Amino acid sequence: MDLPTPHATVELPVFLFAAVREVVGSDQVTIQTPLPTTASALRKILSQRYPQIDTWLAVSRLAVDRRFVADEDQIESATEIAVIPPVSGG
Amino acid sequence: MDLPTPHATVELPVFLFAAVREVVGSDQVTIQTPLPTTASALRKILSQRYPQIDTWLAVSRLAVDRRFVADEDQIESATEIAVIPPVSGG
Amino acid sequence: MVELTEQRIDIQKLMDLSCDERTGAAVLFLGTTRRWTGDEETHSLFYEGYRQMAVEQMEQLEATARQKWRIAQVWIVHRLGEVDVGESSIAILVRSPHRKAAFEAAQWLIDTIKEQVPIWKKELPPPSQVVPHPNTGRWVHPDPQPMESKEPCDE
Amino acid sequence: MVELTEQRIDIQKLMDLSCDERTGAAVLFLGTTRRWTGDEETHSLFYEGYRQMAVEQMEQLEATARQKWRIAQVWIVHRLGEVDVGESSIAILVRSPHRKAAFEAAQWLIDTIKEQVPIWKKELPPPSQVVPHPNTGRWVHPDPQPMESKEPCDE
Repeated sequence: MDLPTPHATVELPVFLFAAVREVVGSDQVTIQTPLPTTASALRKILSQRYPQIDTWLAVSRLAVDRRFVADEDQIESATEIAVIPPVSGG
Repeated sequence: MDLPTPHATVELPVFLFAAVREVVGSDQVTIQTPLPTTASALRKILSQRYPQIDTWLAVSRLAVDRRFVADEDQIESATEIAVIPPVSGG
Repeated sequence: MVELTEQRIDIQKLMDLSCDERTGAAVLFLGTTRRWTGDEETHSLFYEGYRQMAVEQMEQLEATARQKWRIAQVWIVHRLGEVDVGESSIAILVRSPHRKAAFEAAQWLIDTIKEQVPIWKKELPPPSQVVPHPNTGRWVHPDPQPMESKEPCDE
Repeated sequence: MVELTEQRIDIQKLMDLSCDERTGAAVLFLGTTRRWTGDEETHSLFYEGYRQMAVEQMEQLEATARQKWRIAQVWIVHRLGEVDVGESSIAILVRSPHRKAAFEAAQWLIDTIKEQVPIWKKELPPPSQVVPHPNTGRWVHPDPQPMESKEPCDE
């Protein structure tokens, strides 16, 4: 079994959409993060790598494996991350 | 001008619908009534002429010139009367 | 726009006719004849109306709805005559700039039409059971109910 | 039933597919691209979605609606890609035995979809003004709004 050991570092895809995608210039980036982690730690990694999306990050939610996570949520495992700026569907 | 004088007696068509129409066997009858009158006086005339619709009259509204009238409403003029049993459209 | 019709209601046509470039929300209500109400089967319904008063009442309700809500389009189409299972007896379409008004107005219109508009429906027996006759079947009269009655259709 | 589509939403087909002999009430909500919002003209909108999450979220909302209300059918169809003025970006159809549940569920679904489902719309400039490019146009982001934004469409 290849389960990550505690505090193993993994590489995760981060999907970007709408204005965030356009600011970064790509619909997908990759970050390295230890696991387990928290949503706010993921935000910090993104902010350091892509300071140009700071204003967007401040108003965006994060999704881990296609579910919204709150900043204080503990993330034990993850396959994909997404930055979800304020939605405007419907 | 042929306006009815006070307490003139006029002949008015009364339209009947649904179960009331079927009980009477006709979709239109004629009554004679003084004018002005009240809705409850019209009910009495109908009840005397067509006692077989008494149970229906008790739950029906009257319309004068295609507007609902309350029992106590004074009716100064009228061209057509209708008995409106509980409606079931929609 | 108020209409009584003996024809099937064409939803797509209703949508096209009511198209309005200033509205972003459309709410359509359809009341449809149910075949099954629990274990009881309905074959078709027959609608009778006091036509002129029904139209005037619905026009009055449209006017009232336009006073109560900011709505751009109101289309009310009610069937008369026989309506088969699965067909709609009424369509109410409200278009408005904002959706809340459209939802509220459409719901208020159907609620009020069911109380105020002189139209009656009757359940027709299955065609095999009886020779058709104008007075065949059972009138559906909601509360108050001087005779045994039930409510086979939309609400 | 949840669907994302690049095609025009066919209302009649939606009605036919969702037909149900035990339901008497149908409520359809359509969100449509407005041409005019006051004096401002919109030409077309472009919708982008986090497809898999959007579908999963809408399926979850359908499941929640079915727990909250007695409803028989839920159909949610959302457009992606370019949507011209007058076309619907979303259709929500709820069929139920009784109309109150259908109205409430449909309204709750559109309200919640607009908050929870990862889909974004962008206003495209008129074709004459600019050569099309994926990053052309203005994203519409409702509150909170870190950049100037407005809401050109249904609500």
